[in-house]
Amino acid sequence: MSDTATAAVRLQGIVKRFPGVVANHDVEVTVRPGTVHALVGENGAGKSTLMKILYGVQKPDEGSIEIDGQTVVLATPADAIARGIGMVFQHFQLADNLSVLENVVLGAEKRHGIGDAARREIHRISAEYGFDLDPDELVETLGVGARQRVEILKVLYRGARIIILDEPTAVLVPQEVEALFANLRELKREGHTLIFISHKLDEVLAIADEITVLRRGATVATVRPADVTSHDLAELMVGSELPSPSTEESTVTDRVVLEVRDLRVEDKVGRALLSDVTLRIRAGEVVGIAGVEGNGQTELVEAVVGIRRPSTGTVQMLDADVTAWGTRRRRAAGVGYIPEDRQRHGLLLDAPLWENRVLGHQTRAPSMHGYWIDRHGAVADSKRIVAEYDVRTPGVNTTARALSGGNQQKFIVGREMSGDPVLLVASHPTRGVDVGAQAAIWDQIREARRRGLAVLLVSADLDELIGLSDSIRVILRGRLVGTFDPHTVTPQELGSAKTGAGDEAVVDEATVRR
Amino acid sequence: MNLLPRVGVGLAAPLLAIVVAGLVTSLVLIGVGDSVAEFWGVMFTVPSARLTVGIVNGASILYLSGLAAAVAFRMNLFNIGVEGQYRVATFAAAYFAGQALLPGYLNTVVTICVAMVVGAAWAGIAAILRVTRGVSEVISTIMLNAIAGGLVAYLLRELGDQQGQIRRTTTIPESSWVGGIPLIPGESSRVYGLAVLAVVAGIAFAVILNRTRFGFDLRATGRSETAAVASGVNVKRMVVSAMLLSGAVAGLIGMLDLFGNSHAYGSTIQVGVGFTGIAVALLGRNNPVGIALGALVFAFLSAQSNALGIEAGISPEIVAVTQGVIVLSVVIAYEVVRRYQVRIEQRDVARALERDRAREAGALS
Amino acid sequence: MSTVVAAPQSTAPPASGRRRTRLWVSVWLLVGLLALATARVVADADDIDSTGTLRAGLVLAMPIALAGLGGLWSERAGVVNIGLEGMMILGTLGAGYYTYHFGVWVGLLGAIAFGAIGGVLHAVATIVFGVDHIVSGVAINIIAAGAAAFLAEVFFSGLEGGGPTQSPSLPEPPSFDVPVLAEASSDLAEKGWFLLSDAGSVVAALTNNMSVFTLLAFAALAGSGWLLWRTAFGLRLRSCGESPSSAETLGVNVYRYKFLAVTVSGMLAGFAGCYLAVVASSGYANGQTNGRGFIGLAAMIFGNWRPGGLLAGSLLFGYTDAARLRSGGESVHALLLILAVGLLLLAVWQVRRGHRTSAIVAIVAAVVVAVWFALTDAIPGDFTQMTPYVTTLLVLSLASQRLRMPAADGLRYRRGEAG
Amino acid sequence: AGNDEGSSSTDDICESADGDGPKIGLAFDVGGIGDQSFNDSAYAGLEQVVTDLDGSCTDVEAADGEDDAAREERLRQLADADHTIIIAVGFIYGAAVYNVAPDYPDINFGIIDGAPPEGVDLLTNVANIGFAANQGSFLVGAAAALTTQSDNVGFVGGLNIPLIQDFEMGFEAGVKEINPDIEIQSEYLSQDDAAEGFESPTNGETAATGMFDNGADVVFHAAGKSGLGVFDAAVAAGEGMWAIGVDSDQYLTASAEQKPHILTSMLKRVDTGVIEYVTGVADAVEAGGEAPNGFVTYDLSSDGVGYATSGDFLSQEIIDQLEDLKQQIIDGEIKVPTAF
Ligand SMILES: Nc1ncnc2c1ncn2[C@@H]1O[C@H](COP(=O)(O)OP(=O)(O)OP(=O)(O)O)[C@@H](O)[C@H]1O
Ligand SMILES: Nc1ncnc2c1ncn2[C@@H]1O[C@H](COP(=O)(O)OP(=O)(O)OP(=O)(O)O)[C@@H](O)[C@H]1O
Ligand SMILES: [Mg+2]
Ligand SMILES: [Mg+2]
Repeated sequence: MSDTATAAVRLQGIVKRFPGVVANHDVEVTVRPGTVHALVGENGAGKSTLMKILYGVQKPDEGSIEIDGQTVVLATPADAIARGIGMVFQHFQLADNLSVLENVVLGAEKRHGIGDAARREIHRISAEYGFDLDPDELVETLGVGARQRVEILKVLYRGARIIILDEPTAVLVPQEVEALFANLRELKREGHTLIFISHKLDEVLAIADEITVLRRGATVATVRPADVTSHDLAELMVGSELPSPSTEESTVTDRVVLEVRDLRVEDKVGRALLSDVTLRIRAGEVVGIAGVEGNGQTELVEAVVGIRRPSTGTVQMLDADVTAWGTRRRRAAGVGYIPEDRQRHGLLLDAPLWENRVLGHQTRAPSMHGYWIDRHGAVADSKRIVAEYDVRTPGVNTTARALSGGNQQKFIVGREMSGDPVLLVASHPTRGVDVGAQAAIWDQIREARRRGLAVLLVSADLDELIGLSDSIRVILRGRLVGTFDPHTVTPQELGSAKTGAGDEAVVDEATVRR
Repeated sequence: MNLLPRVGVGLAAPLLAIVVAGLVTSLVLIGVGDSVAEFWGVMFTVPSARLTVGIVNGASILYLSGLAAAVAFRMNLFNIGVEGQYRVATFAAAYFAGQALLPGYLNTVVTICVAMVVGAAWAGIAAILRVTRGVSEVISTIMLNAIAGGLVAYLLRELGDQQGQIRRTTTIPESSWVGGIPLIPGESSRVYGLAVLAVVAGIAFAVILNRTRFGFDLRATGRSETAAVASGVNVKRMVVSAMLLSGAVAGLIGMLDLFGNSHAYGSTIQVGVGFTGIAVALLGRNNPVGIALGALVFAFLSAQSNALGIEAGISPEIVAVTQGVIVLSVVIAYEVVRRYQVRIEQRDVARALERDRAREAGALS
Repeated sequence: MSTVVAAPQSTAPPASGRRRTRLWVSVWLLVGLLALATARVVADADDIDSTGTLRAGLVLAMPIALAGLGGLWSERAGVVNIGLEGMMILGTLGAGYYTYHFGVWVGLLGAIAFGAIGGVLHAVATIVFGVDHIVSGVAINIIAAGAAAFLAEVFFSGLEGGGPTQSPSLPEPPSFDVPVLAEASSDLAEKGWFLLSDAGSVVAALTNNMSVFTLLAFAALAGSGWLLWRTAFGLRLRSCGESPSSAETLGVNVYRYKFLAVTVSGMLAGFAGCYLAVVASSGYANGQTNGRGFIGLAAMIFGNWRPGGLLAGSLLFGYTDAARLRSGGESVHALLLILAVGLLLLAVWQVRRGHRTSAIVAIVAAVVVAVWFALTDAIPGDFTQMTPYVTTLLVLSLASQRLRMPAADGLRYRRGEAG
Repeated sequence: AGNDEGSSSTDDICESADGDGPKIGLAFDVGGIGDQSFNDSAYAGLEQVVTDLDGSCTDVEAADGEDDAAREERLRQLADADHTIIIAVGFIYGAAVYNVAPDYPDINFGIIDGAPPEGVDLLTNVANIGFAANQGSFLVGAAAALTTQSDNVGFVGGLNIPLIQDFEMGFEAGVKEINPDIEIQSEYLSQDDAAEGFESPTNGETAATGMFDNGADVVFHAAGKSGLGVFDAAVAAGEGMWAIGVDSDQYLTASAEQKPHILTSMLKRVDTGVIEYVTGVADAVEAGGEAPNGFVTYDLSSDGVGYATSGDFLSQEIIDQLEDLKQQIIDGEIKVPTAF
């Protein structure tokens, strides 16, 4: 690049090592002022780490940072903020029990205080960008879209000129993405510099002026969107061809494994989280659930697994009415469960792997012998999973915490597929898993399906849904609103169905969530 | 891999803590002008045979108390109420045994069951309040301790007998007493016969916790309530069971002295064991062997401190400082060691990963 | 933005929220007063809300409130502080030593400094070393009790009127009467008029012979409320208890705020100890806190981690404690009447909400209490002694589900893990 | 040796005394020297008798909430350290002494307020040293009744146990003896918790203030350290409001502020008990007779209990009446009720 102007941000030779991993290795990134610069790369490529270094959350082991041509040392986020850098994190950094106002002014109280002046300023920014946020509302009452806007508001409120957005679109519906992009373009016009991270390559191509690709912690290339296709980008990221899930011939049988009828789930104060959900899955069938996060997927999965009690409706498994059964009994009857949050729901992080093998299988061999824990059985079977699912670990006595996220996920999938489950309830089974492992997991699910496994698959990855499912149901505001044939549907159609057929106004997720 | 150094640091932690506690204690003594040499001289006197027996007895009682607390702690339930459970249960047991409804050792056995049931019931109140009303067990058990005191005092007044200055329950018939075990030949004082209860409870604790489904569920809930729920654990039921179990063990604490020494419940009952048990459990990291060591350390310090006043003119209260500092420095030391171990472990994982990568790379070329 | 989402106007501006809170407080005060007045007349228990009882209640409540306020500071910054009891013990010792040698004000500072030592210890263990908060707190309680007992012997043996377990009598901080109001309200309280005299008692208790320390305690409560909820400092501190990682990403030095908060927590506990030793009694004595630190914690939870709420909880506890210590049998007996009526109202409310089982439980309890009231004239000491604890338990079990603790309270926090 | 100020001096007599007379071991109740009441009184006796008999001594203190085994161990250590006389202060040592004494037949044990546990026989080397607290309380009750202007007096007990109830019953009888119409308010600070009962001046003050508020003008306490709060309450209640101390002559140890309010104290002469017992044992050893054993009760007749006149608040007239009552009790004309 032959810059004429000074770079807004120049990262040179950045190295960051974590115990056991080199997250960044000689990374070089130059961001020109007033542009949108995208960072892409696989999970774990080191994007977030690099941005945290730029924002002062973490210190680089080597390398230098230049802002507007000046070499700087950023020891804390406060230093970065003082240099006009703002960051929207991959995971929301909001205090639920504080108001929008408090979340926004926190740390920047000097600008307009914490009272009415700040309130006015928030109203002003909110109006200017069409954010429509009430400063006095508690954050916990907001839906994901609104939360994302609060995050951006926080950055704008601080007068940041260089704005980092780490996967801001992951939780947004297409309309919200559009709105966000409109905001970003507006910001760019006003002279802000934007650094944008996304796994959605079409988005990247649509918004970015320049794209830097990271692979295994190192920069591989910096390209212009006009010069590449998303396929090229993907190859740069992975270093090889992308695998894609594709269903072979149908294995659906007549035997109904799961039948959910007229299910209604309410929250504490009696508002419906799920209503009139009726669903049937046969042996050998994969039913995919598509929907924007927060529309009742979690509740549906939990109701099927028995963690949540429905207020009305029935759940039937094979020939038994299991509505009144607890999770233990359902799992004993052959339900495998891959939870969406693996660290919170799938693992005992401080327990060794072999004990994690027992988790969820406390009633069944090989990890149990009647009422007694069968340690040898559990250890042996853990070793089998480690080998079959290619879990990278020194041994089965290692604690789960020491494994990387992808390897944790592989272990969970291996565990839930063992013991020949009749029904697998899988939430985002390949989230945070690298491409190789992703393909392996898809193969395992397909293989099991062939043997007659029924699968309830919830995923945000439309390709995964289309590739694996025998039928796709769309969930919106707690109701199943449409059924699609994966052979004919396009991601675009699904995308608009998820948001209520496109022309309807976007639902205020808050009413669904709470 | 590197198993040896790991075990090494595991042992280093408690030793380090004891050294730190010793240093702090010495500093305090120097600060107030007491003789450090005399202090350690007394504390490190080899205990007499009789005192050894006393230490074992004290440790047995503390061990049960520590176990009671640990059962709940393993599930992240903070049962601060062992004290109250122990008092209510011991009173009920003493009263029941004193009625002599059953002959001989049958009376003993049934009484022990009564104590466990009553202890469990008292703990159950806190459990019920927690699962139905969401009341933090930390607060409710503290309140229940105070209430237990008043309740027992009332019952003692209503049901007890007057003996000289003391009110006590009717003395247990001699046929139900449990004789002592001669631990050291030629020594007349004996270890409580029911100290076997501590041994049995310790083994049961270890087996149940590490080998059974219930134990697994309990530990899983303690480690991650959310993961436990997803694995099919009914957390409310576990809260109730763990508290009941904890209370039942608390009920055993008083049995050693009741059948082995005092033979009645009176105003001279030992108080504060329940609280010391919490410290012992923490010291032993809620692990059956660790608690035993913790109980011995505490009992040893208390027993040796008795002579401080007689021989060195130092107030025995200083030993409480030693005990507290041991607890605090042990947890800090463990935390430091834990961080170190996590790092070792992650390095191992990374090495395994690198090896794989290298192999892949080798296969490609 | 292309699609404008109409967010529901759900929350009113906070100003009116505050007004509503104030309204509720007044309503509850009135209801409480009415209940006391009725019970006084019906059960003929004059001491139930006499100026003396209320004043004693106030004095007994203040150490609890201060300890609770210490807990509030710490927990608002995300550190559970069960070591309050120990810090309070250190406070009583510091108060004893410094007040004896240097007078009331240095004594107060000494107590605060001693409490702060406990706070710093807790902060180092939990924040720097990431030790479990409860474990550290328990250890601090043991250390403090031992150290106080040991040092008391060193400090006070040989002083005239002192001994190894107690300090000599200590001078009291000045106290004052509010002019006019004090006398007028006392006169009114004497009259025995329904409701009016009861209100007079309340005012008289607050205006007569008010210790400067009590005033300071109120100032600490109000000041903390203002500092924590109305200033940038407070916002930062609270954010450490709600979401330390977001605070970190916004440039807040979370360690510093947590450390500060826990230290202040220890200082307030030290003040609580000072109040107990100097105002509520007349010197240091071993074991005089007797669980008040824990009660303070309970009051704080009861008060939903808010200064006003914890004051209410402390007053409830202090009042019931005073009532049982003064003409206990009679006063607590009269309180039964209030309890019975309260339970009855609860039952009605539960019926209206459709909770049949709870309603039945409440009705049965109400009847039992009412019968107990009717059949006796006084309550045995054993039961009056339990009153404060039973009351706390009862109220908590009714209110716990509405409580909301700081979201990151008790969680371990490490820098650099945000995002 | 003086038995007033000396009691709270740091120079413990046991650190200096090394005479050849009896070697005395004294095991205190919780609190130890400096409680300005029970333990101090015992210490005062020890101090005097050690000086008088040119003996030596060791004193040790109990820990809070310990069990019988710990008390036993303490006594055994004293015994093993070759003490010839061991005195345990407080009834809580009862069981421990009776367990230890049979193993040391050559050592004489005395228990203040002691009694053998149920079913255990008296031993020839154990003396249960008791005091007729009810008799002394009777006299201060009479003093209170003769002093009160409002015909309203109060009693604050530490723990609701027979030992303390005995004070209450005597006090009540004494008041009623003078004027049956006097109202008596009574409150126990705790039912079961020694810390809350005997060691909480706060609670003592709250309870006593309640009594003054409700019209009492004399309040008698039997509440150990909590009694200091009773004195404070009297100070706060103002002039003409009285408190009555207990065990030792508390006027002597009270602060200058409190002194004008301490009408009298009910003396439970633990010091006398200690002196008499040790002298008795020493005499017996010398003369070859039997050492005091069984129940040894000190009452009005042996000056084991009484009332104090320091401060001169009791007029001669009242003292005359009290002396008269005292004689009647000694003569058996008045039977003072007891809790035992
Ligand atoms: N705090 C940490 N401690 C140790 N290792 C870490 C830490 N944070 C990240 N890593 C490691 O650094 C690597 C890079 O992580 P990073 O979060 O930057 O990836 P990413 O590119 O943002 O991935 P994703 O797309 O999943 O967000 C990861 O593989 C992880 O192993
Ligand atoms: N807070 C932390 N402290 C220590 N190590 C951490 C921390 N967070 C992550 N790690 C390390 O980072 C790695 C996992 O990070 P992360 O969960 O981001 O993995 P991932 O990028 O999803 O994994 P994968 O490479 O399988 O996609 C592990 O090696 C883990 O030990
Ligand atoms: Mg990652
Ligand atoms: Mg990332």
